[in-house]
Order: sequence, then structure tokens, then C-alpha cells
Amino acid sequence: MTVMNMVQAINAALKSEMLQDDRVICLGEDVGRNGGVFRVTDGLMDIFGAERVVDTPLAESAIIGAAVGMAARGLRPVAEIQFLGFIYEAMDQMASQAARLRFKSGGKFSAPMVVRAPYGGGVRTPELHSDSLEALFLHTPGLKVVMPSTPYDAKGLLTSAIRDEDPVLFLEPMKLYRAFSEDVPEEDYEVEIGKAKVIQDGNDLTIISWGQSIHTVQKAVKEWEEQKNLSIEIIDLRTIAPLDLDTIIQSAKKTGRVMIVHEAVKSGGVGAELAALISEKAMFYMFAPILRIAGFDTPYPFPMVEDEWLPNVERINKAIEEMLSYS
Amino acid sequence: MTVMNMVQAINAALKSEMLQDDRVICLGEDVGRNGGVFRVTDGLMDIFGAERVVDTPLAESAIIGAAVGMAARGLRPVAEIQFLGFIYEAMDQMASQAARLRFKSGGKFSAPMVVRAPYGGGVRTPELHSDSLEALFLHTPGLKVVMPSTPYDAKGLLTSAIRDEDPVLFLEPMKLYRAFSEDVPEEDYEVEIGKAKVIQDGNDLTIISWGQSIHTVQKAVKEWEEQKNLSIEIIDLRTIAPLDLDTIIQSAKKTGRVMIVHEAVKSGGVGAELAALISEKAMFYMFAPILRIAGFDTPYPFPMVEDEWLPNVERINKAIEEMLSYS
Amino acid sequence: MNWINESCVTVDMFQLLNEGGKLVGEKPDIPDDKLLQLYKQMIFSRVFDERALKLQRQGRIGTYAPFTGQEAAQVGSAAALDKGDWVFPSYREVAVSLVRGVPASQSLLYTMGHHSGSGDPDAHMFPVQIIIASQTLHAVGSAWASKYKKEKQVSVAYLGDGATSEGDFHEALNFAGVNSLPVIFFVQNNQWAISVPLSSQTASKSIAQKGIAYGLTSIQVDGNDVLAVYETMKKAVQLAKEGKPILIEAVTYRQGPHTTADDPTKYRTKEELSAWKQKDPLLRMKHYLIHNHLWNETQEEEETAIAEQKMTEAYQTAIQTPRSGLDDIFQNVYHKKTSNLEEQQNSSKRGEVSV
Amino acid sequence: MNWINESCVTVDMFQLLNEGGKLVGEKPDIPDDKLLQLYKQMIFSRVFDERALKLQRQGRIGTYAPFTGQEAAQVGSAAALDKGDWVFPSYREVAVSLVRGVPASQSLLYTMGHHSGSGDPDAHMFPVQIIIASQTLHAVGSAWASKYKKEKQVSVAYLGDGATSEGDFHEALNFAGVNSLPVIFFVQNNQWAISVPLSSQTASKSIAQKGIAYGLTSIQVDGNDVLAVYETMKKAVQLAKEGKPILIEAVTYRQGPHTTADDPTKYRTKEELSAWKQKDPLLRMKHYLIHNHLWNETQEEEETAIAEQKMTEAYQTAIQTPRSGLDDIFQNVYHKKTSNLEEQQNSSKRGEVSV
Ligand SMILES: Cc1ncc(C[n+]2csc(CCOP(=O)(O)OP(=O)(O)O)c2C)c(N)n1
Ligand SMILES: Cc1ncc(C[n+]2csc(CCOP(=O)(O)OP(=O)(O)O)c2C)c(N)n1
Ligand SMILES: [Mg+2]
Ligand SMILES: [Mg+2]
Repeated sequence: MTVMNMVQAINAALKSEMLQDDRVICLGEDVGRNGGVFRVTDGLMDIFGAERVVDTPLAESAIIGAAVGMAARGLRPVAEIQFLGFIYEAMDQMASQAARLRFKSGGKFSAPMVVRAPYGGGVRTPELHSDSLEALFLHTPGLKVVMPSTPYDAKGLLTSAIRDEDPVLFLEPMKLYRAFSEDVPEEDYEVEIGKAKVIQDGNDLTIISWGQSIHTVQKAVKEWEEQKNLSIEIIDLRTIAPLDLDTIIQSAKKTGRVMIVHEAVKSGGVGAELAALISEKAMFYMFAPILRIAGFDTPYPFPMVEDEWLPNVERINKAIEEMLSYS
Repeated sequence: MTVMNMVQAINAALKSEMLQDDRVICLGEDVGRNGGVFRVTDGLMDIFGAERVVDTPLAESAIIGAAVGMAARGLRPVAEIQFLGFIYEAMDQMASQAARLRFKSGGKFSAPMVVRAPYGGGVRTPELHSDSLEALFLHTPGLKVVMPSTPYDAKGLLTSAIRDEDPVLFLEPMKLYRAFSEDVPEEDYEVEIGKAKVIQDGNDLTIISWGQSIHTVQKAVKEWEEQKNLSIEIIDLRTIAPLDLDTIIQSAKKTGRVMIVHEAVKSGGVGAELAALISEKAMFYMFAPILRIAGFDTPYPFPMVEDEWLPNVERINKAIEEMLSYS
Repeated sequence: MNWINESCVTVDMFQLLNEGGKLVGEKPDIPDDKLLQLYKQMIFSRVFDERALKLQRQGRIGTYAPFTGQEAAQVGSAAALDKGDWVFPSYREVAVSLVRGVPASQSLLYTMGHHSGSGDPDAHMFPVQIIIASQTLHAVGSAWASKYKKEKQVSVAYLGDGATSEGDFHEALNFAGVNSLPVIFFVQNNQWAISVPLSSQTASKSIAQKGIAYGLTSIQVDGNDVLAVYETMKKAVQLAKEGKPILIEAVTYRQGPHTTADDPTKYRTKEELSAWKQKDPLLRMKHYLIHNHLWNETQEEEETAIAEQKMTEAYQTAIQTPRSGLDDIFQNVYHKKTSNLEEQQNSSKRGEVSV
Repeated sequence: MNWINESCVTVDMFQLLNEGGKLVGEKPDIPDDKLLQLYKQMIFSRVFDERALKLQRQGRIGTYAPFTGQEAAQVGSAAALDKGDWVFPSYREVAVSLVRGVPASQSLLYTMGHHSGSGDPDAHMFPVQIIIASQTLHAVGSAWASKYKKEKQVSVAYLGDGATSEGDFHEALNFAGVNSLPVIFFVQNNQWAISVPLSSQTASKSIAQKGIAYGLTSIQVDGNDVLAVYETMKKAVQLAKEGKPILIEAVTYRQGPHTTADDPTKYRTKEELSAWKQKDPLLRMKHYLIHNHLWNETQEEEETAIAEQKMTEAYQTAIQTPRSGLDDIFQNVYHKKTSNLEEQQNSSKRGEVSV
């Protein structure tokens, strides 16, 4: 075990997979010499050379498109999109190419590849650097979408993603990159894609969240438990696609109150799908409406306002109160 | 009044707006001389000339991006994307540029423009021509999204869209282009964006749908009403963004049973948002789970299978049965 | 001030056979049996194309994109490739696939909407690409993989004149240039992108000169001259294998409609079409072969009959292939079916809606 | 075979002042007061840049993208424009905006994360563009609007060397060429795209030559030579207004970090930086002016003091501007607030979650 923050954990996963499997190569803008704008790929070029850690020209569609071609030809590319907001430039390659290669070829070709991208708010980035766009990819069959909230999960999920036979979008919560460290095994291990994690058992209320919001949720919940002796279950979704339906429905049936917290704008977010699934499969277990605490339905705001815009402890508290008013 | 099919109705709206307002210009691939691959813009070049009906090079990002620039400078561009599936190529211009220009400039600039695109299945197109992608744009604040299901609405909604001060994505259900005709006023008129239409009152069950699925719903409902004397309310959503919450919640509260039918894949579709809104605001009025009849969670299938993949009367019937089993 | 413009570049089209089938360049070093093979492949391609059009009109296959007029460009280029090379086609490259050894029935199944999809790993053919220019990036990635693995293969992207307007085309050429990849971009400039003529597609005098923006080696070749195309492609493969990415503009013409859903009389003249029919690639090669006593009308008839027969067999194979069903579409979404898809598939079987 | 490659094109950089500030070309016809104005604008730009860096280090403003080293390119080009012309900047064009008359305080507010956003309709400046190369398309649309409305204005997109790799750049140049639009693409080739040097960005020997792919008129100019830039831009505006779209490559250097979040020592050498500091645009112009008895050190000190004072005032204005609040973000999503946003705004005020 070593203590690592999330940047170190991701770096360790990349390094370990690259050591074991020379089909794995990293490519993207500034991932080489510079080690990535967040230093996630720091040092990899020194170890593996410029052939395996490639600074590409500035073109997202080409980064993903080339990765599709590489993957189909037997490599295991790990492509970086510098900030998730820039993935719009590569949407065709993500949604119509990588996601569908297996399907469109009747299973004769596939694109086992990883696309990494930092995302999320609270760090005062300029416009278009902080958007949470996971919902777009939940709506894109053929892709898997993973969003870790801890260094441990980040390393294990990335390892699984690189070994996966399907294209995986691996989203890294920017604010958590260096927010905290924890024990992470030095050897490689997998965290299964498609499995949510009940990070805290509870009976009165379920809160489902992922990425950096999980930590906001934990902060809010702590207060309630200490002050009101409430038993709250917290589920860290970890994988957005495919969703871990069993864990979600089981918890919903148990507590009868479900809140979803995410950073993405509310309308059409992943929270909508979760609420819909619960209202489809567990509606009559519910004591309270299913509430979503999410970004407001506006573009991601200017830095001066982002902390108020993002789901925060205050809004979560309010929602817990509201949900408890039903019985 | 004249009898028009949807192609004629859209053509009429374009012509009438172009006649009244010389800021309106049409641009896109094959929209000029060829009149569009579906002949939606047929004849317009002859009337308005190649300066106002522009055959562009083959580049979707440029079509939308140029339209943003035109709109910001006082024109009213109506851009065509030949098939909605190709809009992925222009996602940045849609989601980060057109949708956000007003916001990012603090209201100093805006992009009043229309992006038209045929979409939807059942017509045996090659791969990637039939996808329903409206959910991606519901999740994109700043855009409006309109999806008519009749010639009358198509003309009125497109007229409103062209006159709107915000960017509007206008989605045309390919299968309905020539499926039927109806009386459409010759003079211009607006159908309000943001208003759903209760196309049939009912008390036992609400079905919400839009675009070509509406007609499948109507077919299914007819059987039930005739045979089982059931009273079903049908809501044609017409506008996906902004959603007409009042109409939806009112109906949900009245009937206590809501089914949503759409062509897009189920996970993360607009149906999820509708179900989530109902479970947030009207859950305790519900007698039955909220069911979604939608495309399966696969890429849009090969032509040989598409009729089975799309929501059909049989699946809707099954769902009605299931929902009635709750009381 | 030193302004640069188009007059700074000269582009000369490479040609070996003129419209009448006369040798205008140096006699290429191609054995006679290869010449005959090229011509026979062109015959079969045309027979396929004509039959496919008929089948579509009879409602037996779906939307089809004919390539009549482009046989020299497709056959000549594909014939110059090695078995190990990789091809990334658009939707109009049936002749290429035939030369690569993809069964004709497979292309029919594709347009019939069969779930077997397209692409043929044995023939090193990627699936049909619908999204214009997208395949150019896959070819780049493939070439990159070859280079990384130190395998001496080239990757060839086929695309049209219209495709050169897409951003992906630009990004692909740029990546190829920067990384010195063994990739060939083979543009069939057939003068039209559906209804849009080349003159409305770009203000560039040629497509070949676009390579200058990326440090590529480029050429314009008469795409209706199968010998010139073949020779150009041979050389291109050699250069690409040395790490010189190549852009080829093959000047040709789409004699038919864009697809069976298109009506070209809306946008182009009869005169234009008949002028290009004069330059027909089969005609030209036939004249050359006859002139060189390698071919005669009897052989032409025989070969055509053989091709027709092969085509009939291909169609029989296609229609005897079991139809796809709903069950098939749950396969191949992921390597391992997700439980969600498992549930959707099961409920669809049971006629249920959901749990 | 007639292969085309880079050796087919020659690109000569246009220069008027050499590194020492000596006139090497023909003396341009620019009045003395204009020369002084250009230099003063460069001084103010540099003062802004240095102060902004300090403010960022003190935590008073947010992430900032400095442009020191690029003053000649920005000031020279912007000064050649007319009031009616339109500018489509990236995130590094503060000097351009200052020349256009945008208040310095506005740029500070932007980087402080104020909701007033960016862009200035009075100055004909579009908002700051974060998405690389996206603004090139807006400039094309704007130029198209001018042409359509028969207004004699040019639209200028500012972009970097890295931006030339994006698909949008290609599509923009192609649309401009095909439609003969009054648009200028002004590329500041500052040698780096964050950590990626030009040599890894493209295999093309120059950026200017990329115009050949689109029928554009292009030029490479010394971007640290304000006179050459000014003259080039003057001519470009004239050509563009005649319907000849223009690509300008201004060869310059980013002396500072990419942004305040960047550490350039990770990827480039001290030697490279100091070599380019020798070519500093302000130094060069200063030498020229002094040599021509138009300027002296006292004036230099005075002018710098004035600039510092203006900058202090701008900062005061910025910090005195009321901060943005949550309420502001519900504005400007749509022309008319939707009822959904109305509800979200109201509930946020009441501290509620939802209805
Ligand atoms: C991204 C995208 N945009 C538009 C289309 C619709 N479309 C299909 S073929 C075509 C014209 C292509 O022209 P060209 O590249 O010259 O190839 P050709 O059809 O002539 O072989 C268009 C516009 C598409 N398939 N994909
Ligand atoms: C589409 C997109 N991709 C990546 C980025 C991240 N990014 C910001 S600036 C930059 C480098 C730009 O280089 P260049 O165009 O040369 O302009 P410069 O910064 O040198 O002025 C990158 C990669 C972005 N903002 N947008
Ligand atoms: Mg073509
Ligand atoms: Mg740069």
C-alpha cells in the first residue's frame, strides 16, 4: 500500500498497464513532454518513450478517430481529451464510430479503447472546462462510462477499463485530483465496471451520487447523522453505463426515499434515468418523491457563481428535510 | 386552407418567412438546386436565388458555425443537417456555441437561428440515418427543440422557430414527410414553442409521445377504446425543450397512469426526464409505474429488424395491459 | 509583400491511356495476364453494379450507391495493394471489396439490411463508412498501429471529392503528415457530392494540391485510366511504406445517381453525362486490349456471361441466408451482453414491457 | 508521374524591421503619429499583461493567458482595421481588444469570472473563444452576413498555430474560399500550443502555405515587426473587401507561460526563450523610433507611467463592479426566461429544492 491522490493513482494504473501490455499506448494533447495539463501522465514519456506516449496535434476528432483505428488493429489506446467539454469536437467518433464498430460490423471488428477526460466544477476554470456531460454517453449504446470518486477506485476502474473489450469513457473529477489521498495497493487490481458501491448503509433515505458530488453528499449526511440520528444510505454509482440496476433498486426498496445528486444540469441528466428506473421498478415502495439535486438548467456558470450553482450541502440538507416531511 | 403533407407544409413555412423577411436564408448540403434530399426546400432557389438558398460544401460544423456567425450579425439562418445522425459532427457548434452565445456574452450577443434535420426510423435508411437524438439537446440549456407530428404543427412551429430569438433545433420525422396530408392554412401562423398538445382527452391513462410515434400511439389507442371502452389521454409533446411541465403534470394527476413512447433508445432518453418530473411532482397520484416504450438500448438496428425494434402497437398494447393491472 | 496563391502550384494529371485507349505515356511494366485480370475485374464490377440497381428497383435490396464510371479508379487502386494492406472504404467501394476478395453476396446482404453488417477482417476491409470522411481517421489509426507494430502494411482510406470538405479529412491528413504514417488517402473525385459539383465544394483548383498543407506527397491521376491508377497506386504503396503518407486524386465520374434514392436530372445535364461516358474506363481499357490483340468481342461476351452467372449465384446465397431477427440486435452491442440488454431481450421475447 | 510536394511552394516571410529595428524593406507610408500610436498601444498592452500576471499571482483574478511577445502581431493587425470591421478573438487577444477600444476593466472582469461575460458589440468584438478554432467559423458567418447585406466590412478571426490542426479551421477556410468571403484568418504562430511545438503540430513547412488548399491568398509575415504586420493587414483588408479571403501567418513567440496554470520550463529551453527575447517586438520598434528621432527614454518612462496609471484605474473599476450572484445565471439562457428557469430561480431564492 502507498498513499496516493487521484492523479497518482491514475498515473500508477497507466504505468502498470503499459508495463504489462505493450499494446497500451497513451495519446492526446500535451500528454507527453508536459505530462498532461494536470500531470496525470507525468513521467510516462520518460519511461515508455514518445512512441507510446504521444503528443498529438490539436484535434480531438482525430485523437479519438485514430484511437478507433488503432484499437481495431489490435492496440489498446488510452486517449486523453484535455477537458471533457472539448469532446463535443469528437462526438461522431465517440458515438457513431467507437461505440458502434462492434455492432455495425456484426461483431467482426471492435474498438477496445479508453478515453480519459477531466471534468467537473468548483475549480474556477474558464468557460467550457467544467461541464459534466456523462448523460450524453449514457444515451449512447456501445459505450461504457466510468466516474470514480476515490484514488482507489480510480486505479482499479482504469485498470479494468484498459483491459475491457469495449470502448470506455473514463471521467476524472478535476476537483478530486489532489483533494485527498488514501491507501492504494502498489500492485495492479481491477474494480469491476458496472458495479455501484454502497459506501454507507442506511435505512431512512438513499442518496445516489458519483464523482466529486459524492464528497458533498458525505459532508451533508454527516451532519444529519450526528445531529438527527438519521440512517442514510449512500451509493457511489461509479459506473454510469451500464447502470447497476440491482444495487439501485434494492436500496430504493429498502429506504423508500431516494435522492440523486449530480453536477450536470438537471434536465436530461443521469438523475432522470435513475428516477425513471425507480419509478418503473420500485414506485410503490416510495414514501417521498424522488428528488434530484443537480446543476440548474443553465450553461455552466461563470466562476464567481459556480459554488452556488453546484449541488452543495445546503441544497442537499434542504432536500433531505423535504423528503423526511413525507412519511 | 390547402391540403398539404409535411414536406409541403415545411416548404410553405420557409417560403412564407423568406418572402416576409429577407434576413432569412437557407443553407445546407443539397438544399439548393436539388431542393434537399427529401425535396423540403424544393423550388426555393428558383424563387430566392442562390444567395438565399445556399448549397454548402460538405461540412456540418461549418454549416452550423457559419449560421452562428450570420445570426449574431443579424441574419436569420435556417440551416439543414441532412440527417440528424450527422449532427454529431457539429455538436460543438450546437452545444457550446449556438446554445451559449447569449449566456457567454452576458446577453450582448445571440444566435437566433434554426437547425432543421430529418430523423427517425421505419424507412429503411442505411446506418446512422435514423437515430432520434433529441435527448442530447434537452440536456443542452440555451437550445429549444421542436418535433412536430403533423403538417399543421410543422408549418406553425417552424414559423415560430424562425421568428424565435433563440436557436431552435427543428426535427422532422422522416416517416411522416409524405405519410399523410391535412388542411393547412395558406397564410402564415404560429404554433407556440413550449406548448404540448392534448390531442385526445382521457381519464384512465395518459400516453405522452411526439414525432412519428404519436401515430403508432394513436393506432394502439384506437383499438383499446373501441374494444375495451377505455379513456386514454394522448399528449403530443411537440416541444422537447423547454418542456410543457404544466400539461404533463396536470394529465398525470388526472389519470394516475402515464406511459411514455419514444423512438430514441430508452436509457437517458427524454422519457427518463418525463418520468423523473412526474415522480418528482406527482408521484402520489400514480396508480401504476411509469412505463417507457422506447427503442432498445442498442444502436439503431439494421433495416431488416427496425420495425420490431421501434415502439409498435403490440408493445404499447402490452404496456397498457400491464398498467391497467394496477388499480 | 510575398503573397502566395494558387498560381504558385502546378498540378498535371498523370495519364497512360487516353480516351481512345491509346497509350500516351511510357508503356507500363504490367504482364499481360495482369492486364486481363484488371479488365475482368472491371467487367464483374460493372455487372454487379447494374444488377444491384435492378434488384433495388425490384425492391429486393435496399438503398444502393452505384459506382459505374469509377471502375478503373477502384479496381486499379485495389489491385495494386498487397493482401496484408488494410482498406477503409466509404459506401461506394463495392468494386474495391470485390477485388479484395469479399464475396459479392456479402455486399448484397449489407444493402438488404442484414445484421451481419459490413467489413471483412479476412479481406482486411473495414466496415462501410456512412459518415463522410470519418474513415480517413481510422485509416490513420490503422497505419499508426502498423508502424508501431513494425508491420509493413499500408492503410488506404477511400473517399470522395465531397469528403475533402469535412474537418475529419483535414485532421487525418495532418496526423498522417506529422507522424509519417504508411497511409494513402485515395480520393475518387467523381465531380459530384450528391448534387453539389466540385466547383461549389472547394475553390482549390485541384484536390491533389491540398496535400501541400500537410507535408504529404500527392498526385492527380486520370481515374478512368486503369493503368495509370494501378501504376500510381503501386508507387504510392512503396512511398507510404517508407513513411511518406500519400494523397491521390483520381479524376473520374459517377455516371449513375448518387444512390437509388437520387435523381441526378435535377442537377446535371445530359451533355455532361454523355461527355463523360466517352471517357468510360471499361471502354478505354477494352480498346487498349483489343488494339494489343489481348482481347476480342467473343471473350467480352463470355466474360460478361460468367460475371452474370456469378452475380446470380451471389444473389441466391444472399437470399438463402436466414433473415435477421430482433434477437440479433442484442448481440454485438458489447463484448458481453449487459444485464440490462439481457432483460430487454428476455422481455421482448416474452412479449413483456419491463419488469 | 507528377508528384507534388512541399518543394513546389516557396514561402518568404515579409519583414520591414529587422531584429535590431533597422528598416530592411521599403519605407512604409505610415505617418509619424501613427507610428507613435502603434508603439504606445504596444506599451499599454505589455503593461496590461504584466499587471494581469501579478494580479493573478495575488489571487485577485482567475486563470489568465498572457500575450507578451505577441504585441506587434496583435496591435499591428488590429490597428489596420476599420471601426466597422468585426473581430473574432481567441482567449489571448487582449491587446487586440484594447486597440479596438474595449475597456481594460472589461477584460479583467472576464478573468475574474464575472457574469457580464465577454464580447463587446460596440467595439465589434465577439466574445472570447475557448474552443480552439471555433471562432473561425463565426468569422466566416459574419463575413457572409456582410456580403449578403452588401456592407463593406471584413471579419477577422484570430487564432494560434495549434488551432490550424482543428477540423473547424479547415472547414472555415474552405467555406471562405468557395464563397469568396471578406474574411481574414490571422494566425499568430507563436511556435507553441501549450507544450506542443509547431514541428509536432504539422509537417507543413509553413502555415501560410495551407491557404493553397482552399484557393485563398496567403502570406507569412514577421509577427514581431509591427510595421510589417500593419502593412500586411492593411493590404489584406483591401483584398478581403474585394472578395479575396486571406490567410496570414504572423511568426511570433509566446514569451510567457501558456496560461497562469502552465509551467513552460517543463517543455522548452531557456535558450529558445532568450533567443526570442532578442526579437522582442517592443524593443525593435523602440529602436526604430529612437533611431528616427521620434522617441526617447524620457518619453518611454512617461508613457509607461501613464499606462500603469490607466491599468490601476481599470482594476479599480473592475473590483468596484458588483459581484455576480446566482440570480444572474438565470438571465441570458434564453431571450425570455422559461417557466422552468423561473421556477428554479424562485426555489433557489426560497432555499427550496423543487415544488
Ligand atoms: C457527415 C455526413 N454528412 C452528410 C452525409 C450525407 N451524404 C452522403 S453521401 C454525400 C455526398 C458525398 O460526396 P463525395 O464525398 O464526393 O462521395 P461520392 O458520394 O461522390 O462518392 C452526402 C452529403 C453523410 N453521409 N455524412
Ligand atoms: C477544442 C479544444 N481543444 C483543446 C483545448 C485546450 N487548449 C487550450 S489552448 C490550447 C493550445 C492552443 O494553441 P494555439 O492554437 O497555438 O494558441 P496559443 O495558445 O499558442 O495562443 C489547448 C490545447 C481547447 N481549449 N479547445
Ligand atoms: Mg463525389
Ligand atoms: Mg500557439
